[in-house]
Amino acid sequence: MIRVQREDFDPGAELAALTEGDHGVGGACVFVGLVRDLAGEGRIAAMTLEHYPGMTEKELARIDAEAQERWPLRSTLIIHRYGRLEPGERIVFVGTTSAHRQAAFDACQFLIDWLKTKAPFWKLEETAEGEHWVEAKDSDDAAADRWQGQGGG
Amino acid sequence: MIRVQREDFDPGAELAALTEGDHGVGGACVFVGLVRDLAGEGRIAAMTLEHYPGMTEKELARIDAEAQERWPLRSTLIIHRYGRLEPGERIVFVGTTSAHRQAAFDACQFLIDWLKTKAPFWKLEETAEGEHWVEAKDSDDAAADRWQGQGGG
Amino acid sequence: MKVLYFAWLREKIGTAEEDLPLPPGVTDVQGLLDWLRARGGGHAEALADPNLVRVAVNQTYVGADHPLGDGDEVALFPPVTGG
Amino acid sequence: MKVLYFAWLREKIGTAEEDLPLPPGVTDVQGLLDWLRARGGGHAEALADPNLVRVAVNQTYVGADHPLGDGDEVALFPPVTGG
Repeated sequence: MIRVQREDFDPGAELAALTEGDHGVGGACVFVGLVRDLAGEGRIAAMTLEHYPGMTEKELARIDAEAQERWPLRSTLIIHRYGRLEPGERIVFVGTTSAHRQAAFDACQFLIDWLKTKAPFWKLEETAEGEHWVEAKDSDDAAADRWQGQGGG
Repeated sequence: MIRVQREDFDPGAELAALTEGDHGVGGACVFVGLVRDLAGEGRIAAMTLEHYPGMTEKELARIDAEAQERWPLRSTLIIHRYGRLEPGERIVFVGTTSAHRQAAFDACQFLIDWLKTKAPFWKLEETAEGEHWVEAKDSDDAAADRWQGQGGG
Repeated sequence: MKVLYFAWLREKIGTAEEDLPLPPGVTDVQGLLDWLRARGGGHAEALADPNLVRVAVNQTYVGADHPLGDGDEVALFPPVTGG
Repeated sequence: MKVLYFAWLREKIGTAEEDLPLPPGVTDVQGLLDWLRARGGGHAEALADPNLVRVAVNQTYVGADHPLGDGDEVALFPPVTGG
């Protein structure tokens, strides 16, 4: 399942919903990404996440479907926020459940890696020196690339 | 931090506490292990987790310290329950936070892999056919072995 | 055809969206990028480095040889930085 | 010396804990395992397969050549299955 929203989310409630009533779940893996107040040199006052409404939902759904195809998952949830966020605020939630822990872990990591390189979001950081667009990182491309041609378990 | 307890825990509250007030956290990774009602052939009515009080705390603290040494973590929490648990109940919580997502993911996976092969817990399953002790899995040894000699990032 | 711009491409070009007829002679994404660059100004500046331009047609990533039709929604944007 | 047993080792041996003087001639873990096995019955059965016996001395994993003293807490148990 995917959700794109301006509002905050409750990771505990989302995690509980992922496992609720499903006794076939042996492991749940959750990743939550937050706004850090330090990124390299300047102090970050806030960031604004721009996105491409319509394509965002499409890409997240495609990535979600890909994970479900690669691993035997019981449930998945991706939540991604947009708009202005301050340090400490939650940006993204990725949750996966499976009978076995390795599938939950791998799928969760796959989802966040792909999301970072495919989902149409752009971060504008506000620092003491002014605003600037965050540059894409080669390390994110490398993280996503390792899933190419690699099957699930 | 580590906790060994009979009582249940609240994953959402624990996750919130791991990131609370620390704006240096960029990512939090949480794994929750639950009692499945199916394990191979028989239906599981419940399981009882026996442990070695004293050594359990010592081993978990050692594993926790090892993770903190290998990865640049902001906070960690391991909770492991003991006693009788029914399907759907939570067994274990592993939470890690870091400035960067990869460190949080790797450390979380390392902790659960090591915990599975080092922490002195034993599962007694109750099925329709009677009670039996769960056998250790080679796949768990293999999962733990991959961290040998492998540093953090 | 609708052309959308995001993030710093949007800022350099100075608009989030343009409605254009399919320019004469343009049959694919590469043709459109060349045509937009040839308009000069913000368009030329924003699209100067092809390595920094991603393209989606009808909300799906495509390559430079993807064909274009008059009813398409084309989006141009820098490498994504969400998550 | 205190000797603790866990899980099915405990069940086969029939007790969770024994207080023993360090047996004569026993200087290390291997010596203790051999001595316990020689007692026969549940001990011999529980400790029959060395691949299924893990040993901790004073709550730390040790190998078969670890030296033993009279005040030690020795724990014998099967491979762990927590998590």
